Amino acid sequence: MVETLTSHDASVLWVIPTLPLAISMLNLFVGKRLGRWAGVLATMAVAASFAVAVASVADLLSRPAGERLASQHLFDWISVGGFRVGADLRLDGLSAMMILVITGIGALIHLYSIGYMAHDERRGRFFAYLNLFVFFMLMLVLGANYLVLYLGWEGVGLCSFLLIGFWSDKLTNAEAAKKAFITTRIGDTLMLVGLATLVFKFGTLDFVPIFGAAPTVLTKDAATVIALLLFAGAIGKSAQLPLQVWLPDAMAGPTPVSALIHAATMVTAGVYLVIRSHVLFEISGVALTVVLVIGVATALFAATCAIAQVDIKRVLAYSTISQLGYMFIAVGMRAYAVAMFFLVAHAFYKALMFLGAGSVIHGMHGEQDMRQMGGLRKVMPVTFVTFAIGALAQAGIPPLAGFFAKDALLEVAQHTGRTAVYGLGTLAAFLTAFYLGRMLILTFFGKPRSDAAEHAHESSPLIWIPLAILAAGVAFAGVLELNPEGKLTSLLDPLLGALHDAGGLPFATLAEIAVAVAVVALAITWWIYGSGRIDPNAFRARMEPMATAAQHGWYVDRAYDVVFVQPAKALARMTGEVLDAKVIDGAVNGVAGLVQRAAAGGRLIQTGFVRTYALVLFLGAVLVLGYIGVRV
Amino acid sequence: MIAMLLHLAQAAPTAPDAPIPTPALVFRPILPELFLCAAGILGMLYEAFAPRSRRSLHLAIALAGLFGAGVAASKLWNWTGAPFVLGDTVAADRFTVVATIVLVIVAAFGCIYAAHEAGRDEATYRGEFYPLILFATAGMTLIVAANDLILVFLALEILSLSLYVLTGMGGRRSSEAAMKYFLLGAFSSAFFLYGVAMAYGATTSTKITAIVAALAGQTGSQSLALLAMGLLAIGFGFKVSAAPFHMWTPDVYQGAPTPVVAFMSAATKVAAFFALMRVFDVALQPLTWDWTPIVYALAVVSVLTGAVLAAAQRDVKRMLAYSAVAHAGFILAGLTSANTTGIRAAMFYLIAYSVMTVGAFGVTMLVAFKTEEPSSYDSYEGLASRSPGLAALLTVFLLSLAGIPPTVGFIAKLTVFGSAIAAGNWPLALICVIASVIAAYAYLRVILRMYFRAPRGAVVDDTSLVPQIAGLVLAVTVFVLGVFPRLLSGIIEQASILRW
Amino acid sequence: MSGHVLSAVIFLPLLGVLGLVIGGRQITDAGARWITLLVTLVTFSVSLAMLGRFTAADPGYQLIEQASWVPGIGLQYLIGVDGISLWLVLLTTFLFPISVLASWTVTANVRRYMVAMLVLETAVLGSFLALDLILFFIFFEAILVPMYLLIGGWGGERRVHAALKFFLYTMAGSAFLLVAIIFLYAKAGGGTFDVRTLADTAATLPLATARWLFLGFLVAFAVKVPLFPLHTWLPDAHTEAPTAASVLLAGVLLKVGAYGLIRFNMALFPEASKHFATPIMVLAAIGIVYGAVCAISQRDVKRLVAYSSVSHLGFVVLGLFAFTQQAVSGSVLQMVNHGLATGALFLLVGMLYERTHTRQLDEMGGLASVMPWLLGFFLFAVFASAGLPGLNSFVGEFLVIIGTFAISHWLGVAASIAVVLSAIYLLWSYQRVAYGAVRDEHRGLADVSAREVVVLAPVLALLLVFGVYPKMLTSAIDPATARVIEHVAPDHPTTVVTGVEVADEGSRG
Amino acid sequence: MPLDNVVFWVFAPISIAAAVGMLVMRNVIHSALFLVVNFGCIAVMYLLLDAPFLFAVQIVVYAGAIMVLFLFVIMLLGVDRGDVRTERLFLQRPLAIVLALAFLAEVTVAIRAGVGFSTLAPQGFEALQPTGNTQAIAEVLFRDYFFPFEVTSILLIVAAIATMVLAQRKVRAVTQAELVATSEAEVAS
Amino acid sequence: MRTPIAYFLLLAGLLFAMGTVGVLVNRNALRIFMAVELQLNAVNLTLVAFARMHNDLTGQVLAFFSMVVAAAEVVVGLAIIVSIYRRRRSVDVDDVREMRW
Repeated sequence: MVETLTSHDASVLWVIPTLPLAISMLNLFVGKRLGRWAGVLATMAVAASFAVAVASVADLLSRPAGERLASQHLFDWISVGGFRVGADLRLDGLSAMMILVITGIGALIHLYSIGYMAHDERRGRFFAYLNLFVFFMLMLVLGANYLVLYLGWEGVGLCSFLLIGFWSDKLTNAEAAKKAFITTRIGDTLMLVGLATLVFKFGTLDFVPIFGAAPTVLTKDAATVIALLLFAGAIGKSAQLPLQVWLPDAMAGPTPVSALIHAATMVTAGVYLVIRSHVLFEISGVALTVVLVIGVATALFAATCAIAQVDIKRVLAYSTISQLGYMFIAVGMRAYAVAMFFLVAHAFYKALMFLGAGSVIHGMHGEQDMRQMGGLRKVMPVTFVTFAIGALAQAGIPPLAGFFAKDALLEVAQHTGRTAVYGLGTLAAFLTAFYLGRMLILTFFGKPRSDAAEHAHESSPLIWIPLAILAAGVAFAGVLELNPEGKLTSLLDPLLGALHDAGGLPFATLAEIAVAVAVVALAITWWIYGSGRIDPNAFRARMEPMATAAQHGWYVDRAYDVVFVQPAKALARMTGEVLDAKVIDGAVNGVAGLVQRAAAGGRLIQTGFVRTYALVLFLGAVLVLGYIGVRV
Repeated sequence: MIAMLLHLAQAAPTAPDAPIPTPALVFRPILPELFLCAAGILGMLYEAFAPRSRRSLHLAIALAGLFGAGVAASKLWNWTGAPFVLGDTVAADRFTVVATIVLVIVAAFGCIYAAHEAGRDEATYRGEFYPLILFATAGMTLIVAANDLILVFLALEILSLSLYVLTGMGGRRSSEAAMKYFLLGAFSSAFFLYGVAMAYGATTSTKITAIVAALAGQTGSQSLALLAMGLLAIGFGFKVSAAPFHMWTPDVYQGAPTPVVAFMSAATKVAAFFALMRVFDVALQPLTWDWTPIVYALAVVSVLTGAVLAAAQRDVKRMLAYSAVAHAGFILAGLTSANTTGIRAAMFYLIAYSVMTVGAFGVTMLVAFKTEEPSSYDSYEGLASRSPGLAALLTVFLLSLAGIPPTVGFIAKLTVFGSAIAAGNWPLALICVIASVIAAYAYLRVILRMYFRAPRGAVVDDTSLVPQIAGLVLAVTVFVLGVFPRLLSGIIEQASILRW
Repeated sequence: MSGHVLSAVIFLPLLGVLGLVIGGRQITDAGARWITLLVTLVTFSVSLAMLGRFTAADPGYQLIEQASWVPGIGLQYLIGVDGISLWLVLLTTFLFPISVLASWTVTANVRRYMVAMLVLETAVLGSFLALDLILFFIFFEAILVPMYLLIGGWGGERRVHAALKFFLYTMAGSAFLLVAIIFLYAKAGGGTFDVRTLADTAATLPLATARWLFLGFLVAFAVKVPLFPLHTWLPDAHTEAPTAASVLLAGVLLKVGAYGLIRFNMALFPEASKHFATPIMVLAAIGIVYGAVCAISQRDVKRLVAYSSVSHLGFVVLGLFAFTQQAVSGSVLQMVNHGLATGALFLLVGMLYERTHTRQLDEMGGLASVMPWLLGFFLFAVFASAGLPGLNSFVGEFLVIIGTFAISHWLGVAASIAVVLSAIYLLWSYQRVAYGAVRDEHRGLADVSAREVVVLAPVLALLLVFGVYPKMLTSAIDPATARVIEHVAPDHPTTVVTGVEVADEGSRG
Repeated sequence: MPLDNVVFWVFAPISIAAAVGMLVMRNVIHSALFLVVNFGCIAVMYLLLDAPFLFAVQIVVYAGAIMVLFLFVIMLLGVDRGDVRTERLFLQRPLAIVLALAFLAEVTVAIRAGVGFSTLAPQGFEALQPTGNTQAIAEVLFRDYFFPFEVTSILLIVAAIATMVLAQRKVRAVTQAELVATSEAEVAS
Repeated sequence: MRTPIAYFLLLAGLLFAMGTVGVLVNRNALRIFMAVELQLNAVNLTLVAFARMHNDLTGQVLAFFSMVVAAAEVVVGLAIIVSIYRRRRSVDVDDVREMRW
């Protein structure tokens, strides 16, 4: 699968990331004085980026399929010996989709944030971070080599850290931020080793020569190693098993952050990375299987966790993890276009749901516990409707975007003979519909279960307008994909190649099964949570201890704590306080002590008795003469 | 006085009608000694006949004598006469000239210090001090010039006897110091004399040039010569305070009046080492392979003992005494290379050491002079805030002693280590550098008390101008010679050739 | 001979010392500060003039000044600059005015303090520029005294202990160096201490001798770097040193050690360098991980940064002995970058300490809400130090990793572990300082002052600039390191390119 | 047995015995007297070695002048009541004796190697000094050792000055308080 | 003369060694000093013996010098002892150990 695109220079690519960067710097240093303008400027910057992005993509599309690659060399970043890395940007189908999502959805979330953060004193800084994030995310997807990608990769991690810990006076938020950064950095480190391996094998990090030469240079094993190392980075960033633990905690950040970073864009970077490097994964083959397995496992695992959550944002967090698992399933099956469509669709509906959840939380004065909600559909109608659209989309109800994405995925699984994947995928779909239904019902239906719920109010237009736009997107995006001619993902074809379809159950049948599963799941949730015939609490009690375990992510966190974190901390303490202070430094001080003791002891020879002095003198004399005696 | 006059008469040339032919009397090579003795006798006469002698006049006489000696010595630089004069007992060479000039300068500093200290407390003023310093200096210059072991011995006794008395000229502790110094000195000089006897037994002569001729020509007795070498090493070891013959040093340095210590720590070492070089590098040159191991061993023991024990001291003078032991070791390390390289290294080191140690003791004399224990470390606490000038001076000297560049101490260490390594003794050099680290610790202990501690109570330092200027001169010398060592090394190069 | 710009750079600070000493007590504290600042700034500008005269493409020594000094033993006043020392010199001259400005709050014995600073500057610059072994050694040893005084005189509670340990440990190390130098001089012949000549004549030594001498040199520099397990003086010294001294210690003093390795060990004993490369690299890799692990467990923020230096300097040594172009250039780059990043951290920690009067992480907390700007800067420096791409440290570390990886996969991986560990200790410490509830006594602390902004801004700006455009540095470093590698390991792969013909233009279209 | 052999074997043991006596006597005066005896024996040895001038000088200067000076000082100080001879220093005596024996052994080895135990003095010593021993010595002294001889004068001047300095009462006598302080310091240690 | 020279030398060596012991074991400064005198005499004997052995008068001259030195030393030494006695009322050297360590 050798890349054969011819590229052309595009001199405006740099504008796309630079706009948010510039405004970010402005907000960072004078944000306080800008007041409410900070948000407006930030939004405008991203919107402008979006406009440039649209123009660039349009330009790309206007070219023949074989020439849809634009690149721009800014300057040499690193240049040592024969090794050179440029600050190079590139725009192709894959990055085009990504930048549209990033800037498009990003702009909406910025808009939403103006209202959401209106009362926060430090909103200047908030928007600075948010814009900075957009910059790094754009660098990530626009980078023409792995190092620029890595720059963006780490940069978004930084912004994630900053934004999760934005309300840092609460220590748990800070903990969550740190955990997010460090956990993802474990993956990043392996990815860095992967980059080193790439340099070792190819002498460069540029995509074009690497992918061009990979089939001839790499053996299967080498490709497996590199692909898995890169995938490790993806696992960290996309919160897949076993590094999923950070994402639920990351919900500590402001909700727009969750929507932008932890749903729509950053967490999907892993998917992007794998698709970008698909050449390497395909040479390996094994690596793709690993991706697939991890994807399936994560999709199921996270779905089970989502069912038991009581915090509305945590439901969404686990749901995101699960959905990302789906995307990796698609990637693992080499259905890159499906994965990308899934990514785009997910970006829409998950952003929508997060923002909706934000609206709910806003209305509930910060309450996030679904057990305290109920009946909000009456007081927050717009939020309800848009949120429901998002949920139904994810649950796979046609004709919403999610339906098409999931359906396409399951179809590929079925059609490529991966029955197990298909079965587990469907099971996960069932669980997805179940937890979404549960969330929807607990939040919006029934009677208010707290004062806050009773006195909740609809959010301001500034907040619900973006919701509405996103809901519209969710509703109609699927249609774009339906159209066989103007398929959204057709952009990708020249880049990724078409998929081999082995055939299987007809599409209509599969769609009916999928819808049936979703509807059944929703019905069950209605029966349990909405109908009033069953006491949900008792139901939960009967499911113990499973329910609590699931709520706590099956205690993976705690297990890590016991198995890795605490021993590591103890080891660090041992090293720092015993090995270093006592043994190594002890040896140094021991030598010094020895000299001091010798000195303290030696000075006692100087007794003050002149006869002792004479004796020592004479002893020396006898020794000297003894030597003479031997010589004689 | 009558005794003295008698001695003078005795020193006069023999009667012209005597049947014994006297050797040609060439006085120029011993002119420095004559100046010194003349000034000494003049000082004694003044002390004896003046109702109340004045410090300034004593000092003037002494300085005049020293100056005269220095000039006389420098005139000898281009001496073209016989290399050995006065019956071959005195060598007239540049080696002696350098030593003489260094010695008279050190003595001048000693006199200035002494005059200053006496000025602080008239009760301690002794007019005999200056003549004794002059006689001691004469003994020292003679010991360097001597080409005859018996003359070495006589000169050694002159300087020793003078120093015993000078040591005892202070307060309560100085008499203890004098007694210890005297008893051990007499003990060691017995060994030295025994060595001279053995050398005579081995070669039928005590003349250095004759000994080397005898030994080189295999006419002497090898084993007696070896015995002589060992015994002489003991005697010299005592004088240069090389371990294990160093035991007197801490007590004497601590107890003796500080100007005396300043003088003797530098001058004795210079004189004894120069004499040692003449004896070992000339007279015993054929036995090089036999004596270098002894020097090696003494060097090792000295540097380690000196450095380690210096680190445990709580009295500056005592610490400097131990450091003197260590420095003796460093010089011995340089002398393991039994040729001009070693001689040059040792000469440079001795001169450098003289500058540093005279300076250091000079400061010691000024710090906390009114307290009971002026040289205890406690008196140095907070010196930098009390008297920054003194602290800075002492720091310079201590760092130089520690061998930190760009001071002269570093260049000196460099030359002796270089000499040791050139002789193939790199383990010795390694031991020496490690010892110098330990010694550095000892010096730093003082420096940290001066700079990093607060002063204790109301301690007063003597911040008079004259000794501080003297110190400043020495400190500048430390740096100048550290940066431009060739000012000295050029001279040393020309003076390091010993003829026989 | 092309003027005396290098001499001017070295000795200008001494001129300042002269002024301060001669001026005596007539100079007020403020006057001393301004004089020193002025002198260091002038030195900096002269060093910029040096940069202007430097030819980046020339791999050899430039701007050489040579004069006989002690002809008897062939000692020369011989100084020169190449691509390796160039940036270290500039780093030094750059950090000194910053440090002086950061020392504005020193109120005790200001004049003495400033004298020590200026003497230190001369000594460090001399070390970087000397091409005569003894001249180098003189400057190298001369560093000890002013640093000793700075730590011991203006440091923390256990300053005396730390100062002594610093002095003696380093001096003990250089003891071996001195013996080795003299031995080399005695055995290699030539009667000179000129590094350039000795590099040739040392090749005539027997292998065993050369290896022993290499070890002698190594000990001295390994202590200075410091290389595990000879590092324990560093945490003590850093912790107790006053802010400016910490900055300079981390910023330039440690570099003298690493510089010594590349300038002397490799130039003089190429065979031994290769012979011992593996054990040294293993020690360096251990140091990288070990320093980071130790840093995690620290409670004292300065100690933590000190251990992070152990880790970061491990990268430098690791890269130097990998002998690939990327790794060696990366190491040199890392020297400069670590100087800036850690320097910035120490500056910031110092500012925090001046306000909170504690260095204990447990006793801070929530400061981000009190001093948002200060903590913002701190965070910036933290991420620079943690190797965030786009900031300076990343480039060097990355180059070292890829350069090492080509030689030994496992060492490359071991070095990479530090990427995670550094995130752990740095972020954890930042969290404990910045986040959480504010202590009552810390409410109302002032944010950065204008002076502090002036101190920080240039350093932080460079963190970014060198992260984005390191080529500025590498274009001069590269030829010089290539020459070193050529000397040490001519048969070594100097680039890591294998297998593929790199389609240079293809990547850019 | 030749006369000189007899004399040697008579006086050598006496001199050794006298030396031992000097070491072991409790009373300092007795010790001094034994030392005089020893010096006398050594003077006899000088005679055996054909050094009559030194024989005379030995008797006059050593036994006559130096030892008298010793006795004078002993009397002056009044320290003739017998010494405390207990040894308070650890291993001082055994070490002293062992080391002295070792020293003697070393000297013996060297003498044996350098001179030989049976080497006799050569003949013709008298021929060197036709006008007598004293004259001959004078000739050597004033010819070869003229300058050292002059130098002894400085030595004697120094000795004279030393005595003057040390004997002068100008030295502040120790006060009672200082004595107490010293003894207290002793006790304290 | 029929007595081997070595006998004189050995006797001198023995006396020197005994003098050494005397220095080491005596606490009385005067005794120590007397022991030193014994050492010097032993050396003189050695010198004279060597003079005889070499048929050379120099040794006797050297012994003469040695006596002069001994005399001077005695003068100074006794003066020191007297002055010590004046200060401390004792000639026991073991009492004089204010300075140590």
